[in-house]
Amino acid sequence: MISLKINGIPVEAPEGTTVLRAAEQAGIEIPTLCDHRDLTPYGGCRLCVVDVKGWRFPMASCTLPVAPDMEVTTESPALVESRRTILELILSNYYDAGYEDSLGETQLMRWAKRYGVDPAKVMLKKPRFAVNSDPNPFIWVDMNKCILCTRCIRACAEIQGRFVWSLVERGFDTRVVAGADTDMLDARCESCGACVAYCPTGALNNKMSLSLGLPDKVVTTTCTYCGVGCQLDLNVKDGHVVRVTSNPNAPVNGMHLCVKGRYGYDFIHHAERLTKPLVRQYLLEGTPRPKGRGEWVEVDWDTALDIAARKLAGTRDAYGADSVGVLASAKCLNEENYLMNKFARQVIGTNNIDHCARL
Amino acid sequence: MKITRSMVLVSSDPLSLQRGSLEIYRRFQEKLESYQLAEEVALSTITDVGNTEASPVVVIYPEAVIYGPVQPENVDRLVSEHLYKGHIVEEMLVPKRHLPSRMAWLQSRKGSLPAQQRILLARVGKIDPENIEDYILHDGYQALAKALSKMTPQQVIEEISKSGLQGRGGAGFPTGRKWSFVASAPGNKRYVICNADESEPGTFKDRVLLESDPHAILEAMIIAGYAIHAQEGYIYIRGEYELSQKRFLKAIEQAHEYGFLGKNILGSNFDFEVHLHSGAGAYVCGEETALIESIEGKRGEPRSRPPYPTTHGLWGQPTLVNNVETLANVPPILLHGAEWYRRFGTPSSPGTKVFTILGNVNATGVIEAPMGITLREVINIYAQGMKNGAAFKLAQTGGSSGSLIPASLQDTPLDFDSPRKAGVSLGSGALLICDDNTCVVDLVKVLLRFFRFESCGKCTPCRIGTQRCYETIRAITEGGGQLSDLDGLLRLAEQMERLSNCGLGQTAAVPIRDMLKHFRTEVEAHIRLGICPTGICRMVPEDETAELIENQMV
Amino acid sequence: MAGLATAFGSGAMTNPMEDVVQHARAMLIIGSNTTEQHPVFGTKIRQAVLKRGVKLVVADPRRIDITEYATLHLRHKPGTDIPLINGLMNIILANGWQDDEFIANRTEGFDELKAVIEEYPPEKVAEITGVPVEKLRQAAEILALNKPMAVMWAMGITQHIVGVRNVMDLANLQMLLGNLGVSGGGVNPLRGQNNVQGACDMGALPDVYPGYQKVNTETAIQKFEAAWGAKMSEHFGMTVTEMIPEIESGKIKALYILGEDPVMSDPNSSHIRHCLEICDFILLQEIFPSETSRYADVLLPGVSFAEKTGTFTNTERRIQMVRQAIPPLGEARQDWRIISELAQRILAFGSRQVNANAPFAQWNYRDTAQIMDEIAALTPSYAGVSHARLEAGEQLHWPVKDANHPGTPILHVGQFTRGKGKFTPIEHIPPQEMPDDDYPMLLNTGRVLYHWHGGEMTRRATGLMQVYGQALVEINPDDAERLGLNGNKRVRVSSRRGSIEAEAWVTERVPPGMVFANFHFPEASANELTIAALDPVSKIPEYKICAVRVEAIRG
Amino acid sequence: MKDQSTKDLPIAAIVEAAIEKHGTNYDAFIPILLEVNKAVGYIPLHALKEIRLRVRAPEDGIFVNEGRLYSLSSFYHMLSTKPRGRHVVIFCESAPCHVVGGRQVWQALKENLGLKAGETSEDGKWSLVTTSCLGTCGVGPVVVVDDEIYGNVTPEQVPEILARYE
Repeated sequence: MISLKINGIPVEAPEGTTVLRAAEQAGIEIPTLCDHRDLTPYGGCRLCVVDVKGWRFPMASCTLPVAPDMEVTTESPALVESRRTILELILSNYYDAGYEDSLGETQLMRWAKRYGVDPAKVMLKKPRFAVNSDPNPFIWVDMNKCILCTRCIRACAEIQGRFVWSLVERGFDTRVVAGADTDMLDARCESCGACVAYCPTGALNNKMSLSLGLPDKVVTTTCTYCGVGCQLDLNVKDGHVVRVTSNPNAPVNGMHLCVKGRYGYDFIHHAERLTKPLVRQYLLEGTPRPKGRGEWVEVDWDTALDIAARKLAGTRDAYGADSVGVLASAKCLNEENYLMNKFARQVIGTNNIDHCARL
Repeated sequence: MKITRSMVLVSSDPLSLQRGSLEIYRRFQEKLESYQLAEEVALSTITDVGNTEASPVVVIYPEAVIYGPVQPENVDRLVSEHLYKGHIVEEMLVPKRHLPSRMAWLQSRKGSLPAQQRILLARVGKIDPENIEDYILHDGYQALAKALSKMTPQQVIEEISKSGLQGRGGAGFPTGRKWSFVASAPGNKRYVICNADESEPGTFKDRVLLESDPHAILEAMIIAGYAIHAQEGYIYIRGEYELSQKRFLKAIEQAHEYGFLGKNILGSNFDFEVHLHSGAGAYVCGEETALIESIEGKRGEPRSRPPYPTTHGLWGQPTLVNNVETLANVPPILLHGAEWYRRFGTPSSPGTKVFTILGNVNATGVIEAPMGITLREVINIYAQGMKNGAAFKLAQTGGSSGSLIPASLQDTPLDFDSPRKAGVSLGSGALLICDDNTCVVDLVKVLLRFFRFESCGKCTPCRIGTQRCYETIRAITEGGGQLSDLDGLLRLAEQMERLSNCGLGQTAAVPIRDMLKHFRTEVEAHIRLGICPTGICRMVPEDETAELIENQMV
Repeated sequence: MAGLATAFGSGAMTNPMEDVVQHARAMLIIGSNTTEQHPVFGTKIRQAVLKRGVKLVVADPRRIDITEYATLHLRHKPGTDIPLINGLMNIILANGWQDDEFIANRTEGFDELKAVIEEYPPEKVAEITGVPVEKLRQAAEILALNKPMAVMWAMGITQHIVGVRNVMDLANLQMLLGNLGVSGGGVNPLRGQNNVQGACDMGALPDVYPGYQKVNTETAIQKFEAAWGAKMSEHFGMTVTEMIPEIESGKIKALYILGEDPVMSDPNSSHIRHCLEICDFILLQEIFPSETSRYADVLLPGVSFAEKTGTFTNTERRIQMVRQAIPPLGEARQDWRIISELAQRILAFGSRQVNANAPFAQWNYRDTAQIMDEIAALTPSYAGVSHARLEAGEQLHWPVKDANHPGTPILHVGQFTRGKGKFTPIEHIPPQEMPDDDYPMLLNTGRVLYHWHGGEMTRRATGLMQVYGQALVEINPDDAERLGLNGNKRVRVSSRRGSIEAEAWVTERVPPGMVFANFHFPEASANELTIAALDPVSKIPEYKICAVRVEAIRG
Repeated sequence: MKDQSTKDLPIAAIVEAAIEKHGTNYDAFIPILLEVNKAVGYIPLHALKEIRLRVRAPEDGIFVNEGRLYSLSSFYHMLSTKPRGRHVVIFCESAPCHVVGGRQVWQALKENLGLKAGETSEDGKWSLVTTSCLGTCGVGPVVVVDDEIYGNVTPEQVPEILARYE
């Protein structure tokens, strides 16, 4: 462990820890844009500069490893001035076309507000790039809001392992592009949305959620697709799932999700959802079953459940318990599968229960 | 380059002027003419002498003697005795007790000026650079042989440390100390990298060394490898330097044939290989960590430091990065010893420095002079004065990362310490001498355009700051400047210097700062009066503006 | 599952994904298209390769995405997993790379294994599998000399008539190398569905009660009869792949299906349709109308995962909360409530004798937390699981032996569930249906990144459909040329059981002679073609191999 | 991007030869790109693919895709991602050339070629690009056409220099 002082507070951190992380552990917040704990430190935005005793100029705390007896100051009038300059420079090359982005306050805007920089005053007067410049159905690309923090590039490389994004040109002309300056899918994007999750400005955003507004609640749950068991946050507004966001505390996946987990949720509110019990007309009329089983009729729950119960009980009584088969579901809860098992074995009296584990 | 034999400097500080130094200067002109010495003796003034009872003084090179107080009637005797016959006029020398510290350094010049001191350029033009035998005949590989047979790696480092050699890339870090850092850093492998990505505008000394004496650099790399326990070295040569690359490759090949490279060099059990890596057109790769990134097949974006390459360099291993000129000092130091080396230059900056002289002067080119030389000396002795007799206005040192030195500071010695104190930077050794037809705003605009073009784009202050500074200065040259811009520029420049990730962004601020410090009136004239005093700036928008931003417009 | 149970006494993934990703020095992925089917785990494997330099061997007939990160790709012929694994073991033994200490202390049956392995010399294996001897040697060296090594597989191993044998052979390999019970090693079947592990754990299987308590053992029968207050059936029930065909024989008269779509997911769809068509009564509880709902008599609207609270158990036995975010749509009801209400009604009709005083006879649950308490009471491996612990943030991998037990991230540390690990010699058996003159090509089936299973959910996701909007049949460029596709993209793929038409994707992903189709789209589902040949133990169908004919559609 | 101009060039062979010379390790990426640029005049997209196919080697821990190679190509100014004219006129716009008359030479170049910085003429004959210092400042202003360096150039000499090229 290395001992150092941050704002006069003694801090202990393992060797190799950056000053930014060490400060975070000590409860001291240092503003940053390009840094993210999941990603390799970059040192690009320079917002996180701190004064270190013995150094003439401030140092980027996101890349500076802790050293014994280091004395760090994270905020001072000079540092405030520096941060303000950085934010002014960043925003001087930023353009907000004014559309609804449903992101609330982005990290960039949060720091701008904190340091008293008015984006409207300093930002560009006209766009440098087309708004919505990529046809990807899930990912909204508006490079006018890009601040070249490269979090998208690192997220794609270091989390998804796909290397879709990269920097092209250099200096002031530097841009983030997909592949060899093509569209995302052509650059072999898998639409996992990691780049969106890590973007601090809204340059990358969820296309499906763009104009749906801010959620009124966020519920952490487990994904319904594969067996990996990712956790994610369902963002709900007025009883609708409007967006899926990463939950950094998800034990299996952290911030990461795949295309289905992050963007495969619109089936939930799909118009074809079954919302009323249905029985075949012949069952209501007590007539023999016609070929093709006949028409569906919407009924109330009691009617449907009674009919189903009588048919299943009747079959069991007439042909024996093993004439009934029960198929549970690998999509459903443990609790529901347990009940299906109990249903087959206790209520019907058969071991004819299975699910699609094999398929 | 034609070199003048002697130089006379007449003090022209206010006190001297008051005591009639102008008349002394005039008398010298007259007498040199009449003795037909004007061709071989340079005459100039010196301002930075400090107040002394001995004013006015006259300094004569190469003997570096200081006469004073000198009266106009003494001039005839100084010319006839000293300059014509070669006898120092002892009784007219300034008494030691009257020599202020501001002048004492001039004495260290004794015997060293105006003739060039050739340590690094000793073989340039004298040997066939593609012939290793020619090199060997001229002391080649003797330093290596000495190191491998008579010295431990530790002793090699000690000798370099004792010599006081400082890195010639610009920062002036003590070379011996760097070597010992790398030698003692933990790692599986170590690397030597020779930084030959010479891209500072106006600097081509490395090219001259590589093209004319490639084996000297190669020998130094091998010695460095031995000293720091490395088995592999890279030389990163600028992509545009095709001839340098060709000759260096040939040198590597020949060194292999002669057993100076490869396994068990000279029977010492020491193995060393050198790879040549070509740059591909990026100034920023002259920054050592960007250079390492570039070798690793990445964009040349400088890393954050610490950690430094000495511990985390190429492929994450301890790496010694030295500039070509720095390495060129190594073989002579080992061969002749640190004591010998310390005879050149100043006590705090020993050795010689290779300068490239450019701009509005009569002679441009490469020179090698002791550390501590002054700009005035350079202009008058080596550059043979200003072209067309125009007045010297300013010099820009060290390529684009250097500073602007106004005429008033031309007596500041160019070494690693003095310029820092005076706020000027030695940098890479390029000296762009500008006459009074140069518009400082136009010049700084060109410098900022360069930084904007060469910024890697990684960090905010440099990427956007260079652009904004460029835009502001350009607006001034196009008649669109505001007085308030100047404070904004200064503030931005200061923040760029504080916040940038590497030297590029930091030094981009220097010309702005220097311009506003030394030439503010001229800048303000553009804004207040709407005119360019030198008539260079057109004061109307130019189409170039559109060109520079066209590629990011929708 | 069954294969691992034989070898070790427990059939689940032995090591958590993160453990494999952080600690394995080598990995063997066989029969798993990890980056498309378990994408987040797939990306973690990529990162292990990129950041830690893990040596990755992928054995797969297709050039799937993860092969781009593989140190070595073994492109063995479909259905030759056993000779491949045996061949690797042969090389390992020949070089003395086996873990003798582990074999001696923790396993039994080594000599029998050895005798069979000796029958698989590299040259012979190369002949059978099509993998060159040199590559076999390289693979064996990588896998044996970089310890710990983890094996991962999925349906590519199990969906064969020799699925169980394949699994047992992989268990043999890992016991031979001593890669069990250690961090970064293990045998790791990746479960396909989000809660396949949980459904199995919960006894949604014909042979076991919750927690894999065998239905034909006296203690289990007594336990559940006492708990539920009813007489239990004492023989194994039918699997899904048996139940539906048994409709035809009249053994099965009624089905109660919760959230499944057998028409899409079961082999030989046309036969499935026929069986469902004639079934006396089908109760389907679903969220969408499906291919199967055409054959239902009663259709009850359940809810999606966003509308329910409870637990899923992931592939690494980690039990996690699912939380309700929105109210059920329309009149749709929580599935647990529907099952309970149905059970209560059937019991009320009275022909089944249930002792209402038995501790868990009742169906009047307040919520799923209460159901979990019942599960915990009856399931030893879930004994310590409760919603309260999960909500408190505890990370529980079963077995969780009691309320204070921290769970078991790595299985078989120190000892196997069954005591000693058992080597079972495995011989090669060729697939049921191989290409012949009439059906000259081999069909491999599976899923793609952008869709899920029968496609009921993903076909209703607009963006996913934009990226992958129709069934594509992967076909090698050589075959495409031979078939005269000439840029014409539609193909007809036929087997002895049916035929589909779809667009061809001409790609090197599949080797010549093979086509690959998915079962996400009803209009061109691979399961119209697949064969209902089952593994004799697991009853898993041989989805991965059947013979087909491919023709270009003119016009 | 149109790659028509390179249709007849044996890109694969060029890449192969470059790899022969520089290997496939990470430190070979930029040298390989330089060789391609030299042989083709720029770096066509399919050259990136050729390089990726030959260089990528998971077994040796070498991972690369076209995006990374493109990113490199656009960073280094000796590499071009766009086709260039048959003759490339390079003008040094650094301060040393500037103060000795460079700006007038630049004007003359633009006027004579009818091009701005970074442009290629419609007939594919000329490309005009600027560069930072070429290290030949001793003879500034400097203009380079293809591989030939012209020093001490005056605006009057510009038409004469350009006329030498077909």
